Parts: sequence; structure tokens; C-alpha cells
Amino acid sequence: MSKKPTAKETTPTAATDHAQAPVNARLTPEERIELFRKMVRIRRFEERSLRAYQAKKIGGFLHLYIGQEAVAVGCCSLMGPHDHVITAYRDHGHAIAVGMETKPLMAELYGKATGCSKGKGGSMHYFDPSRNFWGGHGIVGGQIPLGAGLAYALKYKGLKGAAMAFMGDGAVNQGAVHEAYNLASLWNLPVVFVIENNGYSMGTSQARSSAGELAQRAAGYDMQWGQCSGHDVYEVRAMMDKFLTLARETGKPSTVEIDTYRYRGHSVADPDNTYRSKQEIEEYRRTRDPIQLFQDKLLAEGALTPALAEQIDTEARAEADVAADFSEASPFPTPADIQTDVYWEADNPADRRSQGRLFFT
Amino acid sequence: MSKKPTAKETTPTAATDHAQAPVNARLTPEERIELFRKMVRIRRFEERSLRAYQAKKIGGFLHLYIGQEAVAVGCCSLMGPHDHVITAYRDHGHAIAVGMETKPLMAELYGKATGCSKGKGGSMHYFDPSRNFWGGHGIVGGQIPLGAGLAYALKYKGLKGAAMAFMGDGAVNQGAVHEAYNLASLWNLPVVFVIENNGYSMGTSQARSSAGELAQRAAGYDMQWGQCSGHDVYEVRAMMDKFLTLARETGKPSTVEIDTYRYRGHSVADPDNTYRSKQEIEEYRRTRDPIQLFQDKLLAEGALTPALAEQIDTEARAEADVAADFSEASPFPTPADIQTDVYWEADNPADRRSQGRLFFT
Amino acid sequence: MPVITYREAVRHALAEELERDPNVVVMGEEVAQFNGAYKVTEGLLARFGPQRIVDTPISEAGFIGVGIGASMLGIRPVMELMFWSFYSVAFDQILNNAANVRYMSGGQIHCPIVIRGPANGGTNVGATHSHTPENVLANHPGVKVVVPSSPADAKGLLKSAIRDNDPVFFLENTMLYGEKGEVPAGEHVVPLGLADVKRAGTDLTIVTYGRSVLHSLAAAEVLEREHKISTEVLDLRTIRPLDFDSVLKSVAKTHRVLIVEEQKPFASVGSQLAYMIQREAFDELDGPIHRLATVDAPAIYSPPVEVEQLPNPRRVLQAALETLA
Amino acid sequence: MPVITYREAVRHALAEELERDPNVVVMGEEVAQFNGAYKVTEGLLARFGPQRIVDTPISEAGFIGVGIGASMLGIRPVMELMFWSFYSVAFDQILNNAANVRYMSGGQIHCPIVIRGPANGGTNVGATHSHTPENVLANHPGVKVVVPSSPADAKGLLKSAIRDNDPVFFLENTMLYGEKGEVPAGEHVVPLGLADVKRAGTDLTIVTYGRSVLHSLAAAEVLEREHKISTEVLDLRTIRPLDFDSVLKSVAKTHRVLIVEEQKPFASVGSQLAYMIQREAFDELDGPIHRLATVDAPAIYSPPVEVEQLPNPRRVLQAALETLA
Ligand SMILES: Cc1ncc(C[n+]2csc(CCOP(=O)(O)OP(=O)(O)O)c2C)c(N)n1
Ligand SMILES: Cc1ncc(C[n+]2csc(CCOP(=O)(O)OP(=O)(O)O)c2C)c(N)n1
Ligand SMILES: [Mg+2]
Ligand SMILES: [Mg+2]
Repeated sequence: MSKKPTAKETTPTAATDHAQAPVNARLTPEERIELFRKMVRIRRFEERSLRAYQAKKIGGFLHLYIGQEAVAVGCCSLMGPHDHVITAYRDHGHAIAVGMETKPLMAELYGKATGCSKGKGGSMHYFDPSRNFWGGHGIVGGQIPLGAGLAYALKYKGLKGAAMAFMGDGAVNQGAVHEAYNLASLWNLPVVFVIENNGYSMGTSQARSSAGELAQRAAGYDMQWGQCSGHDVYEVRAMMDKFLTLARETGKPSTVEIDTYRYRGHSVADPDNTYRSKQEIEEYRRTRDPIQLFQDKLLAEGALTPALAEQIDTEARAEADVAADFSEASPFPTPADIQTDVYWEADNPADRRSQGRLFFT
Repeated sequence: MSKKPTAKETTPTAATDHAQAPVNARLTPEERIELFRKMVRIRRFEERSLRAYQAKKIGGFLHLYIGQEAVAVGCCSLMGPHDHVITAYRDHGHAIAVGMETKPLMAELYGKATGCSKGKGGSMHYFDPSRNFWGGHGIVGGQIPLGAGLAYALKYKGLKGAAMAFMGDGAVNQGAVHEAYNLASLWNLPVVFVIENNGYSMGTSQARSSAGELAQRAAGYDMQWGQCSGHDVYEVRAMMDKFLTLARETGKPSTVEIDTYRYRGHSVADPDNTYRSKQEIEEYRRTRDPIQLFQDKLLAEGALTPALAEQIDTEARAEADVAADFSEASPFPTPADIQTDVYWEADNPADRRSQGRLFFT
Repeated sequence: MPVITYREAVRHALAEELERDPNVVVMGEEVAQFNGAYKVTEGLLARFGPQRIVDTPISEAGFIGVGIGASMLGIRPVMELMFWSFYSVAFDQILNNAANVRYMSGGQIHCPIVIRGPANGGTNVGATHSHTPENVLANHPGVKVVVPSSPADAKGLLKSAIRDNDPVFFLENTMLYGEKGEVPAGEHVVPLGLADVKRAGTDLTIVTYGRSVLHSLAAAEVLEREHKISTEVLDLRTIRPLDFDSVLKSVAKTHRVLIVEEQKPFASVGSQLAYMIQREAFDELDGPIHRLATVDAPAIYSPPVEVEQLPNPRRVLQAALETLA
Repeated sequence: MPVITYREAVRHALAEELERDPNVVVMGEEVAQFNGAYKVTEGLLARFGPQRIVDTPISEAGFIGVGIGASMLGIRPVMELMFWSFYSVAFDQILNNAANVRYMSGGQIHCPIVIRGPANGGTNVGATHSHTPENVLANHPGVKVVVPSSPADAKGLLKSAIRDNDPVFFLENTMLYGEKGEVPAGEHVVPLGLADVKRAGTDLTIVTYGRSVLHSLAAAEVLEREHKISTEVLDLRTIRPLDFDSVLKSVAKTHRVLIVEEQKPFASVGSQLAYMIQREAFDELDGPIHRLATVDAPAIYSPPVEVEQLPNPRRVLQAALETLA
């Protein structure tokens, strides 16, 4: 079965040159290279994490973002000081895109105390509020009202910023998403709902899970919406800049559906043989790989040289290895750590105001 | 604040004469009178129940349907043997419209063992599966997936029928409703989602609770939708006939928004003085009362005479009084009844297959 | 001391905290323009304006999620659930997001959110509207659960709840909104996790909370008068954190325990108390711990029968006598 | 007798019931084309076709509601929750609609629906994916709750569940799917509400269910070998209805009780058992009932630490020795 209804495939976007969009045209060569570097770092980090998983260093799920890098990098590259991000469990790309270090990210996968969530969250639950990154959430769609809530706080405080709330194509069928749409539109909350449409929710193609066009559901809430390709980081930036600006300037929410693709199975446990063909994957890799496409563009632009591209890649691989070594060498949390980070009050005993037992046996 | 955004008010529907729609044109005078009688019986039943409530014969909530009678009567008058109904807590009208007797309905309000739910459900929880009426549900929006499930069963069994799932204008903001929309459209379930838009969810006007047009949200799920006036029983029938036929013939779902109005507060406990004006209510009563309008039509058509109208009203009042007397004379359930109707198995001990304790103290 | 209703006590706590801290926001269905479904928030919109007192659509998962998200960024939302029963449609937001986000982030986030509203039976609104979820809520580490029984406690505990940095679930009772009691004006703060001996006694301990405190006090009166039994009524006030030391102290005095709770019996708060008491005070017990709960069935509508389904003074009295038999 | 896995046992029960009754429908996320997230339903689509084996979107409230509605009209849906943890987004449908509709209709309706899926920790999937809601579910009268620990039980109990006319919530365990055991081929039905003595003993009763049965058996082995303690391991198998007579019988024999459960401790199934045992067998107890539960916190991710958060043979052993100390 093909990934999406055919109507979708014919959307003509190739004609526009998104490099000319002001938000891209004004990028310095260094900034362009930084976009490229982020995408490469994400990919090499994830490839390394996959090897660690195969070596049984990592438990639970590992949902790889490989193929989707231009989405997180494009979106997060637009963040100002009051812009915030929240996403689902496929969160490694966003974490690196907002600027988190790869060591604590890898260590989190290893379940180590040095992990970004102290080994308590795992792959699905990366957080870094200091970088305006609010997770990493495991329940499909559950993060979307929180994203609207971040926007609510921005508005309440009178800050000029926007929240980006990312979800997959399958998540749009969760009720909480729709409740959040209505609230955001009714209250003019500065949030951009970003649907990363990689064509599948686990083993279910979009056509088998969702009636109608995904982003268009926003219209039912009187909300602006757009669709774009997520294979081209320039296009992602051009589209997102429009809606982030709308949010920051007018407080109005929007929904953006970004067409993308994951090369790996849903998680590393997915045998990936029931719902799509090897050819489909290969076709995407060959013709629409966001890193390759951007590398070609930057080479053509002259911002990048083959040698620099090579160097960036080598550095990214080395960085991932360093992160893995760091993780390997780090200690696990202890059983005593199980009961920390549960209550703010228990973690701040000097400021505790309540009495009585917080924990039970 | 006016009831709805002005855009809505201007929808021109008055021009069409819905009496000429085939589904209405073919009605015999007796059938027309029966529609009228049902509406009158609902109103008199509810007025009587209000008096009983004021006399403290009834506990809990009492959500009156007065003003909305043409919706339930119009919709349910189209039911064939395989058509089903489910609705929310404002359910007296639907119960009478599907043919339930008023005695057990009134007795349910009195909390008597002779009530349609044996005094266990109360006003919000009327049920009569023998008449394809599946309640009466208290959690806003919670009944809508069940309605889609009734349609699922019809389809599974290969029966030619449709389910009508009624909800209020406030209920459309519940996530479960949207999940049901998507499932119904994706799976072609023969269900008509009926939004009874009386302009308010409790004390909140539509404009303050919902972004966009209500019925139009269906479009996001590739579902057909329509809007009509609920003040004219002929119009309700004309619109619903179209979508019920669509459901029965093709299995396709749809959403219909019916414009209506309640004269009473949200429930009898609502002081009804914070969100709308007395004039607004009076204006509706004077110009758009569904019973008055239909009476005028039937008088003009010659199907009804003033004397017959009078007689129908007198009979309806008498019927309500009889129902109240019946309820008054009926016994309450006993404390022992608290634990019946919990488990099918406990109620059918001869067929019980499980062992162990079902109840705890 | 001024005598006010439980409803007013809650309202005063809200008003005072709104006054004190500009980050406090009251949000919920009908809380503003309609003055609250149970009039708890009456007058707050007029006084604090629509930015602080916010009406929401009927989207509990959505708006509670918004509150949680906002709380992560430092807003202190006090959300009203018109009935706590409606937590059913917001369960994921409440018990995955609010309860877990601190943990999953390794302590980087805290959610200073309060969710409040009535959670009780006795008003003939049937099974879907009569849930008493304190057991389900308190089952989840990371949250706090408060069930005040008197106007003074309602005010003092709500003020603590709003100032608390963890998610606090505050369970009121529509049957108590009209109850009156003395409440200190102005700053009156009752810490979470502190039980209160509502009546001292020596023969029997009734451990209880919420409206069942009133039934227990009424029964204790009769036990004293007609049966010469001296009953201690211990009001837990907070379910989590739990002041279990006060329970142990009372048990060490009376050696007989009856737990009274408006809860469905299976895996209730009372079940938990019974486990803890027998575990930590086994040798103090002169007989088995008894428990009086809601009669195990969905809530019945029929008004006179619902009275018999719930704890009531007659049922408490009978259970107390059985406990001592 | 054939030796098959727990996964296969569940699958066989599904297949046999699909075969037996044309109204049985299997529905859930990825159950058909993907063969099930945990491969429980593997091959069913090929055998029974897309009308009987139905893939759903990620809309738990929606599709479970659809299942409940369909069950009211006589379909017998067996719904898979990919994880029981996702009941959080379908809570209202499950515990208001399925649990209450019979009652609120005065017994006119029944819902022969089964909801099944894994409910367990131990797979390092973190707090949101590791809920064990049997206490929350069983708290609600009107529902039945089953937690099989062995392949034979899984098959026999699921067949009973599918034939049952009340809503049955069937909690499997991803950590057990690969466990093997003897399972009768064909018709093998275990009635709900019947506990099973998985090991007989005289010094200590361990009351348990689900995967904790395996840990308890492992600990019992060591207790026997190294401490000369004879331990009875009673597997409840069904939480509601509850075979409490078997519990009483065992307590009357051993006089010492340890409850082992993979549950957050507050208001757990174990709490309920403890209340009931001390209430009905007070004089049989030679010491307090002990309970070993999950360490009270959201589920930690870190793999080696999660092992210590859950019951495990070492923790059971230690708790058993403490119980007898
Ligand atoms: C409420 C809920 N239901 C089911 C799941 C299991 N699950 C995890 S990811 C997933 C697929 C989601 O697909 P999509 O939203 O398209 O995101 P993608 O994985 O493609 O990034 C499912 C079914 C879950 N985590 N939460
Ligand atoms: C989930 C949930 N939230 C809130 C309520 C309380 N409540 C009952 S009716 C109602 C208003 C519903 O309005 P609408 O859907 O327009 O129906 P109407 O009353 O106008 O018929 C509210 C808020 C509820 N019963 N369930
Ligand atoms: Mg996807
Ligand atoms: Mg309405």
C-alpha cells in the first residue's frame, strides 16, 4: 500500500526556491553549515545509539528519527529566547536541535545517572527546560495540550514568543489534540502545532488511520494551516517562519503538516516487513534524503566544500563515540534514587511545608 | 452577548417549503397529527416534571428539553426497525419520541422501582433497548463513540439501518467526539451525528466555547454535513431523511447541526440570569416555538382543527398527571436493590460461570 | 471568629491567593461569567477580571493539559473540575502528565497546579457523576490529595495547596458547601499532611475524612449518649501525604479501629489504612479493623436509597457497635 | 500436553473463540496487518479476515467506545490495548460506560466486551507505559479483572472472559509472553474467580498474581532449600471476582501472610487483601500481614534499577523472611 492517498503526492511544491525566502536568504554561510552540522550530528548520534541498542546497552524502546532531521533542525533553528518546544517520544532530533549536548542524551539511553533525565526517563523522555525543551512524551498526543499550555503561559506573561508542539501523523486521531486545537484557536494562543507526517503510525499508513487531510482539520477550528516538505530544511524554515511570526506577532495558533519519512522501523523492535516495501524506503533515501539534499544545495551554493562536509561527518561520528564512551563510563542510578525527583517537596526538604508520609511501602 | 456569531444568523432557510419535501409530503394527516401530539406530550410531561421537582419529588438534575421538541420528534419519526438512538442527559424528549410510555419515565424521575431504569438512572439515564433507545448519558460527549459502535454493530450484522448520536453544542469540544468522527468516516459507519445547537453549553454561549462552525468540523474528516433549523419539524425531517438515507444506503456517516433553543435554564438549578436576556428567550418563544409553528402549519393545512389541538393538549396534560400519580403511588427500590443490575452474572445466577466474590464490603 | 460556609471558605482562599500571587489563575467550566456551577467562584470575575478567572469549553483533557503546561512555565493554575467525576476524560493529563513529568525529567520540572472540585455522592446524580477518586489519585506517587471536611480546613488547606510546588488534587463536597463553621479571617494556613482529632475518645478510633467526618461525629454522639462508648474521630484531612503517626497514636489509645469512608470498597483509601494499621500496630489491636464504605455498586439515583448506599450516621453507629462486639 | 508460550496461549484462545462464535471481533492498534505489537494476534488476519480482525487508529477512547456500543447490540469485541497503560486516554469509556451502563439502565443492557493487553513494568519503558491498573479497574463494581500468570491460565481464562456477559479486563504481561508451559489443546476453560495453589506449603502463605507468581515461586524454592521454610504460593488469577475462600483456607493453614504484587502500594490490590484477611481471619494471624509491592515512585527507566523497583525473587525472599521474623 502506498504511503499516502495519491491526492497528496501531487501537491506541487518543487517549483518554489525556498532558499530565496528571506528567512533563508539572510543566513550566513556559517549558519547554513550549522544547520547541516546539526542534521549530521543527529544522524550519527542515532546510528551510534542503534549500535548501542544492538549491543544491549539500552533498554525499552528506541524510536529513531533518521530521515526526519530537517524537520526538527529547520523548526528549532528559528527559536528565539521565548520560543518553546514539546514533542513526542521520537525526540532525539529535537533535543539536539535545541542545543542539548549529546553526552547526557546518550547517557540517558544507557540509563545512567549522568543522563539528561538522570536515567529516569529513557529515550522517550528527554527534557531540558533550560533550553526551552519540555520533552519527550510517551503517550501519543498527550503532549499537545501541554504545548498549548506553554503558549498560554507566554501570553499570560506578555512575552513575545511561541510554542511548537510536535506530533506524528497518527497522533492527530487522539481527542486531546482536538481539544487543544479548539482552546488554542478560541483563546488565541501562540502555538504552532506541527504534524510530522512520516506516512505511518507504527505499521499503519495514513490512509488506514485518518479520514481527510491531516492539517486541514485545523480549518474546522478557524485556524490557519499549511503543508510543506520536510525533506528540504529551507522549505521547513520558510513555512515555519511564517507561522511562528504569526504566533509571536498576533498570538494566533496554526497547524503545519510537514511531509517527511523515517528510514528505520517505528522503533528498533519493529521488524518493518508488514506495511511498506524496501523499495519505498530506498526510493526516499535515494531521492529525498534531507541531509544529502541539503549537502548538495550547500555545495552548489559554495557554502560547503566536500572536505568540510567530510570533516563535519567525521566529527559527528567521533562525537557520538565520545558520548557512548562517556555513557559507558558513567554510573547507574542507585536503588535509593528511585524515590528522588518524585516530589518537589521531598527533594527540597528545607522548604518542605507539608507533613506526613509522602511515600508508602 | 448574542447567542451565536452573526454569520450564522443569516443562513437563509426560510425560503424553502420543507412541507413539500417528499418525506413530509407523503405524510397522512394522522401522521402529521401524531408528530404534533408527540411534541405536545413531551412539553406537558416536562412541565409536569418541573412541578414535581419544585415539590421536591425529584432529586439530582432535571434538564428540560422545552423548546427543542421538534428535534427529537422530527429525527425519531424517521426511525425504521434497524435505526437506533443515543443521546446525552437532556433525554426526555428522545425517550418519548421513540415511543416510551410516560409512566415509567416519570417514575424514574421519582426514583421509583417502576421507573424505566428501576430508579437507578434518574433523569439523565433513560434507556429502552426494546425501542432502540440506548440512553441517556451524563458525561458530555461520552455517548458519541457508543453511537458509532451501534452503527458498527449494524454494519457487522449486515442490517440496513442507522444510528443517530445526539449531542449538544458544547459537547463538540470533547475529544471522544472527534475520535468517533474519524472512526466513523474511516470505516464508513452508518451513523448520523446530530448536534442540537441550542446556543449554550450551560452558561457558555457557542461563541465563547467553540472556534469555527460546529458542523463544519466534520469536513476535516471527509464527512458530509448539514445545518438546519430545529424550530420546524418538517425541516428537521427533510434534512435528517437525507442523511439517514445516506447512512442506510451507503454506510456513510454525516454530521447534522440543528439550530434550536431551550427556554428553561440548563437544568432547573440554573438561575439563568448570567448569560442571556429574558428578551432573547421571549423572542424565541414568540417567533420560533416549534409546537406553535407546527400547530399553525397544521391548522393552515387543515390537518388540525382548533378543537383537536385543544383536545390533544388536554390529553397530554392528563397523561402527565396520570404519570405523576403513578409515580407517586409506586414503591421505591429497597436497599437490597442497590446491588442488583451490577453484573449480568449476579442477576442470572443459574447461568453464572464464574466463582468467587463479586461484591465487597 | 467569623462563621462562614464551606463554599465561602474555599472562595476566600481563592481570593486571598489570587490577591497574594499574580501567577495564580482560576480556570474551569463556568467559573467566571456564570459564577461557578456551585457558586464557589462567585464574584471572582468581577474582582479579578477575565485574565485571572477563565471560563473554559467542555474540554477537560484540553484545559487541564493547558494548565499543566502553563504550570511548567511558572503559572499557578487552580483548575476547577465541575465534578471530580469528570477526571475520567482528563485522566491521562492528570495522572501521566502532572504526576510524572517531574520524575521523567529527572527533577527538572515541577507542576504547581491545583485541581479542585466536588467529589461525592448523595446528590442523586447517578453513577457517572458520583465518583470519589481519592484512592485512584493517591495511588500515584508524585501527587498530593486533600479532602477537607470543615470550612476552616477547606480554607487553610486550599491556601497550602495553592502554595505547594507539587500537583495537589483538592476534593470538595457539594453536600458540605452549605455547612457553616468558624474560620479565621485572613491568613489561615493548614499544612497538608496533618490529621485532626475532631473528637477525642478512648474506646474506639474512627479514622475518616471528608463528609464522613460529620456522620462519624453524629454517630459518636449517640455512642457516648446511648452506649457509653467514648469514640475518637480522627479526620485525616489529607490522604497523601498521610499523617499516619496520628493514626498510630489514636490506635495505641483505643485499640479498636473503624474506618469510615465514602469510597467504593475495593482498593480504597480505607483498604490502605487497614493494611498500614495492622502492619505497624498489630499488637495494639484488640480486634480486627472494621471498615464502613459505600455499598459496593455504581451510585444509585433513587434519592432515599442513595442515603443508604453511602455512609450515614445510622450505618456508622451500627458499624461501630459491630467493631466493638 | 503441548508446551506453548503464554503468547501462543492467548492467541489460541482468541482463535478458538473466533472460530466458535461469529460475533467475536478482535480490534485494536496493529492487531491485524502488523500481526500485533507483541505478535499476540499473529496470523489471525490471514485466517479470519479483516471483518473479524480490525486495525484501529490511535484513538483508544473512540475505538473502545465503539466496542462498547457494538457490544450493547450483541457483538462480542475483544479489544487489544497495546499497553493497558493507554487506558488513561479511554478511562471514561471503560469505567463510566462499560462499567455503569448496565446499572444505569436498570439491568436492560449488558456489555460482553473484553479489553486485553499487557500491564506490567520491567521493560524499561518508563512511567507512562508501566501502569498496573488492576486495583483501579477492580475498584469499579460492574467489571471483572483477570491477571493470568501462566500459559494454561492465560488460555483458559481468556476463553472464559470472551464468553462472559460482563465487561472483562484481561491483563497480560509482556515479560511473560515468551514463558512456556503445558496447555491443553482445544477446549480448556478456567472459570473466572478461582484461585490456584501454585505451590503448597505450611509455614507461610504468599498471596500473589501475575508475574509476581513466578518471583514468589523462585523465592519459595530458596526458602525451602536454604531456610527450611515451607511456603504456599496462592495465585489469585482473577482479581474480581475474587476467590477469597482459597485465601482464607491457606491462611488458616499457615497463619502467616505475605502479599506480593506488582502494584504501586497506595490503595492497591494488596491493600484490599490485607484488609479482608485481617477482618475475616484475625484470629488466624500469628503476625501482621506483610506486603511487597513496587517501590513507590513512577516507573524508573534505568534497566538495572527498574529490576530493583519491582518485585523480584531477591526482594520476595527478603520480605518473606521479614514476615516470619
Ligand atoms: C495513547 C497511546 N496509544 C498508543 C501508543 C503506542 N504507540 C506509540 S507510537 C505509536 C505510533 C504513533 O505514530 P505517529 O503519531 O505517526 O508518530 P511516529 O511514530 O510516526 O513519529 C503508537 C501506536 C501510545 N504510546 N500512546
Ligand atoms: C465531561 C463533562 N464535563 C462537564 C459536564 C457538566 N455539564 C453537563 S451538561 C454541560 C453543558 C453541555 O452543553 P451542551 O453540550 O451544549 O448541551 P445542552 O445542555 O445545551 O443540551 C456541562 C458542562 C459533564 N456532564 N461532563
Ligand atoms: Mg508517523
Ligand atoms: Mg447546548
